[in-house]
Amino acid sequence: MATLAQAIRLALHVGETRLGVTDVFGEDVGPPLGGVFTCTQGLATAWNTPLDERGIVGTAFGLALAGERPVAEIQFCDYIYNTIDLLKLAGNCCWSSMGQFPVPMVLMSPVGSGIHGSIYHSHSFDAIATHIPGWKVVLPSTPLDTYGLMIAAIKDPNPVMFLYPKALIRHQGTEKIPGEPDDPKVLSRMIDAPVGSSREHWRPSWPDLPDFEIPIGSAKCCRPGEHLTVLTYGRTVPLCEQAAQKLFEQEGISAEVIDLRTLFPYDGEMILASTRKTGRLLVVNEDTEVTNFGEHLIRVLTEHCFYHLQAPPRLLAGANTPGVGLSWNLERVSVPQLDAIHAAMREVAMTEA
Amino acid sequence: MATLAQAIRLALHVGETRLGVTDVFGEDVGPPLGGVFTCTQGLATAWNTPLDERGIVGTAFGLALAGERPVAEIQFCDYIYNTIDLLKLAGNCCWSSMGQFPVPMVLMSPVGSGIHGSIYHSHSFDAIATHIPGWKVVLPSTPLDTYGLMIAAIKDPNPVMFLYPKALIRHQGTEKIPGEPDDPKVLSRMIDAPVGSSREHWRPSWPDLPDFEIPIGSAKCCRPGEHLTVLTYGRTVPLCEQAAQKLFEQEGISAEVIDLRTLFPYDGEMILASTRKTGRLLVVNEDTEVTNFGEHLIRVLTEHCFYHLQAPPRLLAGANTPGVGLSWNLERVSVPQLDAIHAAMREVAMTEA
Amino acid sequence: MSDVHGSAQVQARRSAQMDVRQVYRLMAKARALEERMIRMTRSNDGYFWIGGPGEEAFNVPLGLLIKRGQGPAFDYLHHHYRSSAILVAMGLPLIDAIRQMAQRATDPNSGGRNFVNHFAKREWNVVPGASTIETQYSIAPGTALAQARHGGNGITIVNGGDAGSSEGDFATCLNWSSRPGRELPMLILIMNNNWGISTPFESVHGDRIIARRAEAFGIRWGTVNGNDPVASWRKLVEVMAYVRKERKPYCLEAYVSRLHGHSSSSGAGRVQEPDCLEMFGRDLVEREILTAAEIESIQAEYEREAMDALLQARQEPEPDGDTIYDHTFAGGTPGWPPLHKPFV
Amino acid sequence: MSDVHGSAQVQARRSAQMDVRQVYRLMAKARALEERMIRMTRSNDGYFWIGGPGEEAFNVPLGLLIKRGQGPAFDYLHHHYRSSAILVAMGLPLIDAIRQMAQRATDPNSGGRNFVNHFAKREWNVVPGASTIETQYSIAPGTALAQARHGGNGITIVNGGDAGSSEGDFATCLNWSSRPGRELPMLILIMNNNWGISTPFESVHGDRIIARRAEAFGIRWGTVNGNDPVASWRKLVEVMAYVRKERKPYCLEAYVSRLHGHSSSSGAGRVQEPDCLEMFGRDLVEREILTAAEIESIQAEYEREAMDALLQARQEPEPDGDTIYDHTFAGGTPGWPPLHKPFV
Ligand SMILES: Cc1ncc(C[n+]2csc(CCOP(=O)(O)OP(=O)(O)O)c2C)c(N)n1
Ligand SMILES: Cc1ncc(C[n+]2csc(CCOP(=O)(O)OP(=O)(O)O)c2C)c(N)n1
Ligand SMILES: [Mg+2]
Ligand SMILES: [Mg+2]
Repeated sequence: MATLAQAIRLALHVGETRLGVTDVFGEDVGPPLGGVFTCTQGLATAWNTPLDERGIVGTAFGLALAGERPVAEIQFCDYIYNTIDLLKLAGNCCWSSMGQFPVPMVLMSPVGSGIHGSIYHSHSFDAIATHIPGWKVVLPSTPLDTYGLMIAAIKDPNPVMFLYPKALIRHQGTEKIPGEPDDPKVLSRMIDAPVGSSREHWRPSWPDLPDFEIPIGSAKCCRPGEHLTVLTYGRTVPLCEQAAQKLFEQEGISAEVIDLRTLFPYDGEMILASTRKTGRLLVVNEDTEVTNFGEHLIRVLTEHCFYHLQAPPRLLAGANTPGVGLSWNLERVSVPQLDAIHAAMREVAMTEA
Repeated sequence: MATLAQAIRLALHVGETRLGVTDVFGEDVGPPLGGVFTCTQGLATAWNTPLDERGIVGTAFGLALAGERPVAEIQFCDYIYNTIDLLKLAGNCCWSSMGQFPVPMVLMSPVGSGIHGSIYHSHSFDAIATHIPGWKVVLPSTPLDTYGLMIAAIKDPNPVMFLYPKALIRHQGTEKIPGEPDDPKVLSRMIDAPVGSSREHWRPSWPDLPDFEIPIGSAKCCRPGEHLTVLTYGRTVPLCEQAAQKLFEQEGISAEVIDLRTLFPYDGEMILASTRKTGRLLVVNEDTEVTNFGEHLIRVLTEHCFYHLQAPPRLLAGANTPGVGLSWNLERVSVPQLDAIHAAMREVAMTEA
Repeated sequence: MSDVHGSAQVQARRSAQMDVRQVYRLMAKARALEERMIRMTRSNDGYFWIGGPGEEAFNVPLGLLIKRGQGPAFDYLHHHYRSSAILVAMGLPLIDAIRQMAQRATDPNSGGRNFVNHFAKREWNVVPGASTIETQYSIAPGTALAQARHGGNGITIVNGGDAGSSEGDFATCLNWSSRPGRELPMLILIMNNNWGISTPFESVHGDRIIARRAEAFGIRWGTVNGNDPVASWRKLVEVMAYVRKERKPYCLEAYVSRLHGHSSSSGAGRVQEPDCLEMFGRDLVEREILTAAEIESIQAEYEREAMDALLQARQEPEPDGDTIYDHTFAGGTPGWPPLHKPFV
Repeated sequence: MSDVHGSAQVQARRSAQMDVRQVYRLMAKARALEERMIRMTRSNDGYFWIGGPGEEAFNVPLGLLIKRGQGPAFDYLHHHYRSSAILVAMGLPLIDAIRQMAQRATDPNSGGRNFVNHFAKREWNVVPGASTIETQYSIAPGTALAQARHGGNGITIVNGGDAGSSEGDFATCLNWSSRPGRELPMLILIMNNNWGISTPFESVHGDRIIARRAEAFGIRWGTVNGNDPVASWRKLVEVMAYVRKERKPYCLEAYVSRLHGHSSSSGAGRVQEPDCLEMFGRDLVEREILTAAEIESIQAEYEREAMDALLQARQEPEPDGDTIYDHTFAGGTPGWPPLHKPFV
């Protein structure tokens, strides 16, 4: 099965061949590297920019104003913070011009911890991204969702922030992308660039990819359950699934794990129904815990499900420190890991009503 | 009584004469203008910078690294968004250097709606400010609090974001600043610059100001009450007070109104005690309502007071639009006004337990 | 492009001949518009004014020389808030600025949402003006890149103030427009009026000639007296031809006046600076191209047009409160979170 | 400043005489440090390496010429992650870099929190290095402003890469250091190694000589072969004297090699570029200042020192999980929100 990085590449290939994408760009996005995580290897329209995030966002915005469908990358979301004014402009352009100038751009960026990234390669961006009006924000956790959501993001007439969890970038999926060869080795031979100088003349050979997309705005129930609702996204999705499995096996507690996939506009119906059903809510993410997007979810769900709630809703998020420290001793305790997630689920499930 | 603008000026005068402030700077902060809201008129150390927010924040940061106590201004918080990376650096510097390099800078900026400011003079900054670790964030609503908190901010060894509500900037206080003359006209003659060319040779005459400060981290109970807790700050403080008064007079409902004053680190004890006492919570602010700092307060208070709550906690915040529109028809309905606040208080108070 | 302005504009660009009468009339028209709008802040017809009286001698030639239309075959304009004369020369009906000044629902730029002189006009490639100083310089390379690929002779024009060039965006623009072998067809303008609100140019600029910053990037650059419409016309004809043909950037700094101070926040009173309209008028009278009476009647004509526009705009409604969410997203508003009703 | 390096450094600055042996030794020492740290990524002694092999010929002279000390009377250094040779020349014990590479609690720069070569040393005015490219250029004017006011001859030095100069911060630095009458004593460096990760300089820079961008700001500028320690020494002596005395900025671009690629992410394998240490060594042997045997023994000496440092660091603890909040605020942690315990 394709990895998340390969899924991005496949979707961008569909974008540039069938959906009008003319530019995929960012720092080291073009040849020879094809992105620091290889997500843009072999693409026909990928090119390297100056080291200037303001220029990257601005140029993508300008291309979109001219009616093109650019996909730009910020190499790590940790380096997006000098462009928030431009992101806000891109988000208000359609609205302020009364619909005259929609901004069909995609901005992609890897997020989160998990690679010993220390202070500047471990950031989350969900709080600020969801706080900028006018943007759609997606954050898939599997290769298939990545593929389908990237295609939807390209098609969308609005600016879409395409975040992806760097910890999972080389994980292979369990679901096949429509059109992908059965053998992952075959896929690799087709679309992974060789290392070294042989790369220079290499061209990828792309599989035939039938139309497919995953609509922005729909969450995914990864694991149905009865006793509590766990909302999560990104790196912590597989951890929540594992914790739920363990909880069920060891104590018969059944947690419903929902991968939000789209942070904005999120799937209100699914999370509302689940919270009403279970009456217990845990939100898990990695961003720092003060003014955290999970707090928005908790606020809205508390407002709408107050009388169904049997225990205080809980947020398990990143510690409110200025960064994730390099030492694993520090990283491990700064952002949720399996054990902490398991413990939090258990606690929410066990709290007396 | 002094206005909020005068209070800032008085505090900065104390700063530059007694607390080691050597630079008060920003766009149009120095002579002849002394700030677009006159907050820096007549100060000995005020100077005009290039039109470059990154340079302003960066230079303040550098001065603080050299052990100085700069006070820098972003002319409107609407224009701070190209500096978020630098704010994050200033917030992580002490931590990442294990305490070697604290950053004793103050960054001040007017926030919020209320002056027909349209899309770019109506922004709030509470959500993002509170999401940046390592910063203290204050947002006073009265001249006395403004004065006392600015002095505390200057003394603090950490970066302090000093936000102030532009809607209230010319409002006179009801409490006297220690040392201020009894007659506001006298104060005005002493420290308000004359208009026109006579300003050139004008020098302020400062009142004697005894030591005074309001500690960062303490909220203020503006109006004690029994039936619900209202947490707010900035422009909406006087509106909440008025709404509470009306609610009491008309229906005997007694709302406890708390002006947070410090957004981070906020006064947990006071708001916890109040919420436990009343069992009903309304948070009012102007920032857009998705990933809003009020949602953090609600999350934490729900976690800690869940079994005391008699109604769903509510957030009354700014509509999630890309901006506040120019027309009053638009502004009026985009951010909370008196009527909406009154209605929300009533609703929270009346919800059946 | 059947309207008078549109064809005048096509004409101007084709012939590269300056019709001084036409230029004068358009300068007077733009000025009348701004003066009416300033008065509107005093008559309570608008909350806030910021605009371009003093930039007409440069902006009218520019507006006439722009290749107006929609899409990459035509010129894109990324403008700052002193650009009304460009738009007027392009053919903007005065009422469309006045509607924005009066925050009317009929404002075609922003539906009463944005400040005056923040234009947005899709059919003319006038991309939305924003209050954030200098950001247009980081965005403009995008439209120019689309044009570079498209071919033809459409170019991207970006303007902004002298103080604003201190933002990093100006450097971004120079850098992104001059990548070797991938140069962009951009006219990069600096409208130097010697002030940023209350801060004099010379107190904050070691770069005595801002445009010269382009030199290190291999970008051609120049300066022009933007108070002189003839010099401005000539220079613009020359450099726009270069950009259109060579598909490379040019950086031009125009020295202009700021005749009513920064904005209505500083009173918008008339200040003592050279007035390009007066000077040009005097010159045309001296050269017997116009009579003093003609000048007066031109002025009266446009004052009337502006006043009529205001009278009309006053009849028109302000936007409805329940439209605040409209156009947040192209293609419709998402259902979640459930939008709270606009406050009553 | 009683240690050998400190006094060598004071000596160097006072005399402006280059002790080539000393320079060679320090270059070799810095190189040995980096090579050991590269190997540490392979021996699982560290997760990630980024550093400065290839910048020694410029950085050692710079480190020797820095006026080391605390406070505005001394030089401030705002560095990027290829600056180890500056610090080594200033007198950094190798183990202090190795402790950071190995994320030890004893790392004096960041207590095991930050990546290697992100130095922070209050007593030497080495302000915290950050991974964010080029931000140091916006911050450096602040320390220089403090020095301008303080008087004396302390200066602010800022360095960074060629690619990074595309960020607006570089322009900010030029602008803020050259305000007329308020110029700042800054040495603004560009370490041009011709690459930004995988992106060649010439593909993204119309500014063929980056330092020349200073010219439009009235800032003196120059270039130097940063692979040549003698040329670098001379140029630095000259321009640092200018900055110290005139209290004005100077912008210097040094051409250097990147001998192990970008970082351990790209493998950190040795690449084919001119090696300043080898070249200088050969030169000194030819000039009979050092023998080949001496060169070998110098190398061996520092390899041993680096290895000993590693052996020592391995004995030292990693930071404790329950320290994550320490130093978030100077003066103590606020009580609210109640910090959740570090996850178990
Ligand atoms: C990013 C940003 N910072 C600050 C402001 C506030 N502001 C509005 S206009 C102005 C001065 C602009 O001066 P200049 O660029 O010379 O243009 P001019 O108004 O003189 O035409 C300032 C500081 C803003 N609008 N945007
Ligand atoms: C603001 C920011 N953007 C992107 C990055 C990712 N990044 C790290 S190093 C680098 C290349 C830097 O090139 P250059 O400035 O020439 O320095 P060099 O590494 O060549 O010494 C990039 C893009 C970053 N660290 N910071
Ligand atoms: Mg100006
Ligand atoms: Mg480089």
